[in-house]
Amino acid sequence: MPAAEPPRTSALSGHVAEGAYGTGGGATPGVILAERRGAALAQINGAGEPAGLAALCQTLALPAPPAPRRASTGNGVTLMWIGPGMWLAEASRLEPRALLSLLRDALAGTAATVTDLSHGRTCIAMTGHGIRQLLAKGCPLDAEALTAGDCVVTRIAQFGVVVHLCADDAMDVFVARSFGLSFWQWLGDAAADLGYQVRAVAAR
Amino acid sequence: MFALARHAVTGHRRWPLAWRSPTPRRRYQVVIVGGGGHGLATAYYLAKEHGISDVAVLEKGWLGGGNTGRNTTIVRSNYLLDANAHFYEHSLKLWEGLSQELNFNVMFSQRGVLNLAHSDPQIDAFLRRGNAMRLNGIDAEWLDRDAVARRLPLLDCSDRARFPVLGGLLQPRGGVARHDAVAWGFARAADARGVDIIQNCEVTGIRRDGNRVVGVDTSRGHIAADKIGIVVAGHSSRLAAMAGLRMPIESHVLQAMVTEPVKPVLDTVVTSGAAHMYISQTDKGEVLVGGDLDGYNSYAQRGNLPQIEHIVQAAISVFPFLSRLRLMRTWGGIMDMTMDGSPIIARTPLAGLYFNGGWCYGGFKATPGSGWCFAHTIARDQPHPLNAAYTLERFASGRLLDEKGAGATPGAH
Amino acid sequence: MSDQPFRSATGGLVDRTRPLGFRFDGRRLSGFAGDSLASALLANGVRLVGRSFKYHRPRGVFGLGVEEPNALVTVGSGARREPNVRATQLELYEGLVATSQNRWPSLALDVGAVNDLLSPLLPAGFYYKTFMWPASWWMRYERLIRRAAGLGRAATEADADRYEKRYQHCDVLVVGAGAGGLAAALAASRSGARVVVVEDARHLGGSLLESEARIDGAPALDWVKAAAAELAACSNVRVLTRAQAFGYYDHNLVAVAERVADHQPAPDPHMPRQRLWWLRAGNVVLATGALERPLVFGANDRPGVMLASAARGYASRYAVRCGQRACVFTNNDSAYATIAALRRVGVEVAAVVDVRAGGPGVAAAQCATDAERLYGCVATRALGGRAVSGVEIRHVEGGRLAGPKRRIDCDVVCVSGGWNPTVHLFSQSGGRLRYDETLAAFVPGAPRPGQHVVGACAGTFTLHGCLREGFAAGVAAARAGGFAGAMPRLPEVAESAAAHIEAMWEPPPIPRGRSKRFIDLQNDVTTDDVRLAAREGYASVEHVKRYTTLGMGTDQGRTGNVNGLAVLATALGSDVASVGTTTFRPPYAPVPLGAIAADEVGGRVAPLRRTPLHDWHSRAGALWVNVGLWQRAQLYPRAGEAMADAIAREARHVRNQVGLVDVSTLGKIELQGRDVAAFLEKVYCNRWRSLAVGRCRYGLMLREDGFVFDDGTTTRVGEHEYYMTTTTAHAAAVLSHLEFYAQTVWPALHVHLTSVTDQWGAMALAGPSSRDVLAQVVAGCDVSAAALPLMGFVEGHIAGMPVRLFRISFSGELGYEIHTPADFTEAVWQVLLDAGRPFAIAPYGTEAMNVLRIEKGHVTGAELDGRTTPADIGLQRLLRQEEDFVGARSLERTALNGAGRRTLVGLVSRDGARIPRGAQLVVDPMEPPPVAMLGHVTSACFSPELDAEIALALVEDAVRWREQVLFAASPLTGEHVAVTVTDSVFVDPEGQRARG
Amino acid sequence: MLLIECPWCGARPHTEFSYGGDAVVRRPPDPQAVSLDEWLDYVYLRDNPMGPHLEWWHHVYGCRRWMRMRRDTLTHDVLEVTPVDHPTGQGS
Ligand SMILES: Cc1cc2nc3c(=O)[nH]c(=O)nc-3n(C[C@H](O)[C@H](O)[C@H](O)COP(=O)(O)OP(=O)(O)OC[C@H]3O[C@@H](n4cnc5c(N)ncnc54)[C@H](O)[C@@H]3O)c2cc1C
Ligand SMILES: NC(=O)c1ccc[n+]([C@@H]2O[C@H](COP(=O)([O-])OP(=O)(O)OC[C@H]3O[C@@H](n4cnc5c(N)ncnc54)[C@H](O)[C@@H]3O)[C@@H](O)[C@H]2O)c1
Ligand SMILES: Cc1cc2nc3c(=O)[nH]c(=O)nc-3n(C[C@H](O)[C@H](O)[C@H](O)COP(=O)(O)O)c2cc1C
Ligand SMILES: [Zn+2]
Repeated sequence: MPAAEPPRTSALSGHVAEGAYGTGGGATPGVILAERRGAALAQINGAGEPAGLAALCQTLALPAPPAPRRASTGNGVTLMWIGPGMWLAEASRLEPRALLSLLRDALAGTAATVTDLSHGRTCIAMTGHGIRQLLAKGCPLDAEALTAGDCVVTRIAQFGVVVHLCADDAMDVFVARSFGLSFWQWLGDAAADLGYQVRAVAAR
Repeated sequence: MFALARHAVTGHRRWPLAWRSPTPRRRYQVVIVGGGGHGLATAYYLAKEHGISDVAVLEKGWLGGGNTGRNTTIVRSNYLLDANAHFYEHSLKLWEGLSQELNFNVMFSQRGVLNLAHSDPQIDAFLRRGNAMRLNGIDAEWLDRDAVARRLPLLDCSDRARFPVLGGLLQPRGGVARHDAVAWGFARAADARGVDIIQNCEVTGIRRDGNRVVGVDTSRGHIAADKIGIVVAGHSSRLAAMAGLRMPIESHVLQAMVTEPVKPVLDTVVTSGAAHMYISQTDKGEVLVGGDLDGYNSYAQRGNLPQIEHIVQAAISVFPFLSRLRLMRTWGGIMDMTMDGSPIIARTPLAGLYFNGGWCYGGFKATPGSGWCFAHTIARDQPHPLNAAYTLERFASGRLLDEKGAGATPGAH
Repeated sequence: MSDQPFRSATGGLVDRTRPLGFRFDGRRLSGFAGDSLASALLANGVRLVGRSFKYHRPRGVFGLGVEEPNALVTVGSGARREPNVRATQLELYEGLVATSQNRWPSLALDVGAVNDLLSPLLPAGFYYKTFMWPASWWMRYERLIRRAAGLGRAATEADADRYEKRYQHCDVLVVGAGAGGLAAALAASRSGARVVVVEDARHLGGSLLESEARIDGAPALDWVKAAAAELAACSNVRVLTRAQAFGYYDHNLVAVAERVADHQPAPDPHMPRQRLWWLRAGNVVLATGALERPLVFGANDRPGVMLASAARGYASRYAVRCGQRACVFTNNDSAYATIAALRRVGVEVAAVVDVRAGGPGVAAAQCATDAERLYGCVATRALGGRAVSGVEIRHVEGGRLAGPKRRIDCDVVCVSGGWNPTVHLFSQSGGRLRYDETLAAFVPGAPRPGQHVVGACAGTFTLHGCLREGFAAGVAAARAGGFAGAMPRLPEVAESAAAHIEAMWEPPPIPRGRSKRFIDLQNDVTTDDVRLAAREGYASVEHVKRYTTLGMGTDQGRTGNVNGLAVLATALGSDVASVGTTTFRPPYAPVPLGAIAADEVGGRVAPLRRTPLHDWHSRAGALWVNVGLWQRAQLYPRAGEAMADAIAREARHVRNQVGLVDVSTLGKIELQGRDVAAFLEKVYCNRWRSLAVGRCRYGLMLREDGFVFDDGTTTRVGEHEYYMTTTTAHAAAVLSHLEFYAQTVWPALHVHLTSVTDQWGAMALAGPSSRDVLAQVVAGCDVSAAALPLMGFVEGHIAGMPVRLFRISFSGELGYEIHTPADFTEAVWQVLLDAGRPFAIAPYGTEAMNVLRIEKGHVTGAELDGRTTPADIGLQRLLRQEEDFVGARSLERTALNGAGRRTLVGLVSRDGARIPRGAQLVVDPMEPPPVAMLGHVTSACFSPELDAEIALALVEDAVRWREQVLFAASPLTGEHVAVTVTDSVFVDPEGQRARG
Repeated sequence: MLLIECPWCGARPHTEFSYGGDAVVRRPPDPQAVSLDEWLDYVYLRDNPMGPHLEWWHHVYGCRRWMRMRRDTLTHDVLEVTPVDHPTGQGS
């Protein structure tokens, strides 16, 4: 098995131009947009019973298991509970294959199964005071009521998304890779009147 | 015109009643349940073609208050399957003489119906349908993109569009009509031939004697009848249930809308397959737009905002000039959607009980043809060849008439 | 000030330091910031502003805001041209250009006015009784009718502005910021609830803006300013002005159109012209006030006849005199406040004509001290031509005119027939109305869940009542959302009781009186039209509306509907309550379609889905084709190469050498669990338990009605891990379909479904040299014929990137599908192209792929059109006989078996002519219609392999027609091509190449 | 816009869901054991009531669960939403 992971080409490769856009994008941007690339991502199905969940958190060295529609994070790993018997695990410091085997080993013997989605989602990291206003331009949920740690599966305009509010002014949005560029362009249009900056690499 | 002049002299104070609205008698040879376009047409043709005028049309509300008063008035016969093509073409021929026959101007404007194709599969489907029409003796023409652009200068035929226009199937004899006038015209003509038209008379029950129906209970008392014709569109399942029958029908809400009136901008009826939107301009100047169902069972005659948004987005994408035109009114109707998208005009398992319904999106254009065939079926207790395929049994036998191939999902037709 | 002769020197909410120049029908005029176009026109003495729809009679400004039926203008030009704009709601801006409508050649001289002369021939519904002879002339008449109809002219270009959508949640939504609304907002906000206040006008306050009332001793405006300041300071309150709630939908979802930049020539950069708010509220407080209705009398449409509330509004809000000498005609006390307001801006009030013999209440009477008071009288006719010059007054005794005619000279007639609570939104929400005899108004009945109605909208016309109801509703609405709040202190309001209104729907008839009594000013509907409808049996209020077009104009009958139904009640000998209203429908008032579409139009109407190879295809000069939301590479034409030649080249190249095609758009679903095989045997009609790890199998999925839904290959990747592909078109539908059966029909089966469509990029390497190319680059697995036979599967690496290799052949050649995690797709693709250079490898597109699969008789969506059974496409052999699967029993139906079914065949053109797309199969194309159609072409192409025009088709009695000649008829394109019916597999029927 | 209380995700607008039609009709546990007519009644016939209606909704842009809802087809009031009980097969 070759040691290093070969280079990856994301859905936005060659389409991200750093800079300030829209009204007042320079001085006080409402939002800063960047793609978060290269993370490992896996969907876990069926590890419902407490035993499976506890094993999972221990393996991922997470302080506590997440509650439904919440995420728990610790040393580069995020575990999001996005549906009945449905989790998303994201590890920014692991290769996809490593995360996959880590999770499958942890859940061996349970009814749970794990699917690698590392290349299946584009992740956009948004920071700034305007992120909820931006979300409200396309998402029917109550953006103002989201608190840090919430993660919801919902819609933004015509895109199916998973939204994880990492902090009060930071949000990761996962969208299917084939929609990645279209979603990026939608964000640009929507953020115009808030003023926004584009960065090549996500802050975190 | 002369009657207008004659009555002008007397300040229009002596115009006669359009229909008598008599008190319902206790017995009729035939009772038609439903005072929409189809019900009134059925009564008219019973009297005209079959000499049966001992007929009552029972309408729970006001004549034409159902879908007849709510539709986007598109009249066409551009169907793929033979059974549908022959039926709707017969109806279109009846339309072509209807104003003169009823002596009431239904304002049938044959300005052409153009189905826009936005993808290769749609081109194939429209060519296949157009060729079937021509071989069935129905007018149809294929327009390439340039011909479409010439006919509709305000249409966006550019490549900027997300789903560019690739061409269109035109039925020149298709068009639009004044919907209310169809109900009033048939009501006047049926009343003139002795049919009793009873409004504010809701049928609440169907009485049976063994396997034969013998009369109806109504909000204005019991009415006995030898033959009963159910033709209540969106309420089909409820009337059928009164006779103990379950139908292959779901009732869905379909919305439509009009803009403020403007001078003529659109002279052809246009439908777009990209997002199933259809659009025309009324004679008063409003741009009239319709689209897909809301997508859930409903009897509320009103829908929700996401579907209006979807239809408007589709309309502006095809006709960009619409953006600054203002929406004046939206409303909804109850669509009797069947399990194969085609109607039912047939006898039922109960002797003396006949059923006409399942018109999905497209029953307005069928109004004269449906009335004509249903009258024949009731009078002769035998369907006419034109509606022979529109049976209840077709779902059990498998002889389905599925124009879109969407299967047993009513909302998908 | 000389250029605004009717503007008084002081007063009003206009900003006299900012004069604004504008044009109306070419005339350069000026007004002030804060004016509406209507107030600015009136300030300049412009009285004639429009022509009515049918009779083209001269019309003036009639209302103050949304109720305006007459003053409709066209504003802007080119891509910003907008017809039918209400001058009463259009905020004046510098350089505004407005033109009058529906008149030719000019407003002053309109040829259309001839209709007024011909009006005896043009009663309601006349067009149903004429234009039918001769029948052939109808379309000619129709063209004339259409040209005469319509008001303004629409733009002909795409909109220059953009629009935006915003979702917003709140605990309490207050619609309307008059006395009632502001009170509700204050009470709710103080409880900590999240409150949104929506006000249509530019300022908060509603009718308090021109109220003389005093609250806690101070002018009402002070209370408004204090309330506005408090709300502005609350972080839990959002106040939207110039924002109209136009739609009340299910579960308290209220749609609001915010006019962000309609008061400017153009929006600021990056700003939308309008913003559409989708407001989801826990509780809604409707405080939408009431709209005044006119009284009906002869020639009551003359410019200068206007609502009393409008004349008062122009005087107090805009310091504008609507004329020099006014006469007030009313049946209720509210119009007396107009007298005071008019006098304050210097308009002489000649007389007040009050229908009520007893006259007004005490407070009202004080306003009319120096005007002639004519109680128990009615105006019977307005005098004058293009502007009113006077009004005829008669006494009424016992319901009949009595005494001599009195003429009062005046140039403005302020009319008030009472108030209609603005119940539009309440009614849209499903609320029922009831008629209140004492108020002579339709008021809301029981509120819907989570809904409160306050103030004039609820029929409470006292200021004290509005404040009390507002505060109470605010507290109740907040409490329903879990926020306890105290009932605020009620301020003192000095109000004396008003005398009751006396409904007077129409003056007694005037013998030989000929002047028209207008009910609907915009659509020219008169009292005689309503009576004609009733006389002809169109007795339902809904019939009268449609027969006369009463209330079907842009004002939706705001000033005409109640008067109209009351005249109908009298004509039928019935009463107003039982006649009832017509339906209130969204939008409350007209909203630009662009605002509703909120910019998802044109190129943005649907997002574009891209495969991982999208950019490569662009660089390679591929032509694109839309496939659902995806865009796929259709072909790679060389310079100057015709499409047909390029397609043939690409297809021939795969047959003879090797080609590479992007198939990433296929739906891909990962199934894991102990019972996946059992589950597959329920949803597919063929066998799956026997599939070994490392093997693939073609699957046919039916709907419950037995017809084919989808097909694809499924591969057993691991012991309990399967990898299914679906068609591009049905990917989402198949996943939902599988989830339905797994979750609700067979929940006990241990099977997990996850979409991995975008996780894997996919390409097909096909052609005789495909193995040679693959063998050079693949590592970690054996791709020899023995190790990787047809329908085999192995995993390996290419250039260090993990790949899944499937011996699947859609083209019928030796071939492999190569799937790799999406981000590696372009690299793997390029490695294969480089390695294939010695074998002349070339990319091919969807067109060539289509040719190859037609040559092999493989079916796609063109054949699986939702009406085909497995037997129709020759796949009945796949059907498992033993246990059940989705759709199995439905296949037993008689019509799905045996004769008459159209089954899959091949067609070969006999004389080389192209087999037309969408052709029907007939025996004799020259037969006159109707011609029996035996079948239809589903897919057609030129086959380089056979050097012939071929097609797949579905035809009846296929066995009978085998090797016979039929005609592929395409009357649309004037083609009918002789074809021979053949087997549906044209190339390598035994499948030797694919098994190579 | 209907507000649907998804048993797992909470209150969501109906634009996140797709409609599955009548939930009263149930697929016969053993289709081979029923008559063809009974089978075809399951496929084709519906009560289609005006008033309370038990129907399927699928939370497509959410938890991907199918759920049953009782909704009044005349007033659109949602009376009750119930999840499908899922034994270990689907995990909870
Ligand atoms: C928004 C919309 C757009 C449409 N666009 C088109 C189009 O462009 N072209 C086209 O061809 N078709 C169109 N249609 C469909 C068409 O309007 C209907 O299919 C057709 O009008 C139905 O036939 P009908 O006239 O008998 O129905 P209706 O007019 O609905 O008549 C049925 C009558 O039965 C009455 N009734 C119900 N129950 C009872 C009872 N118990 N007792 C007594 N009476 C009862 C109802 O009150 C109603 O008046 C559209 C429909 C809608 C809603
Ligand atoms: N007969 C009378 O004497 C009479 C009649 C009407 C009003 N009033 C007086 O007016 C006051 C009534 O106060 P109120 O608050 O009930 O009514 P109001 O008319 O003062 O305020 C209603 C407000 O709602 C706004 N509005 C209406 N529909 C809207 C929509 N769809 N979207 C957004 N905004 C909308 C209007 O622009 C207005 O500002 C009392 O002081 C009363 O004395 C008296
Ligand atoms: C073809 C057609 C044209 C219409 N044109 C108008 C119109 O110009 N103005 C209007 O207010 N309503 C118009 N309507 C809508 C009706 O006013 C009304 O909304 C519709 O008949 C449904 O009735 P309801 O709203 O009372 O339920 C039109 C309806 C149809 C079917
Ligand atoms: Zn959910």
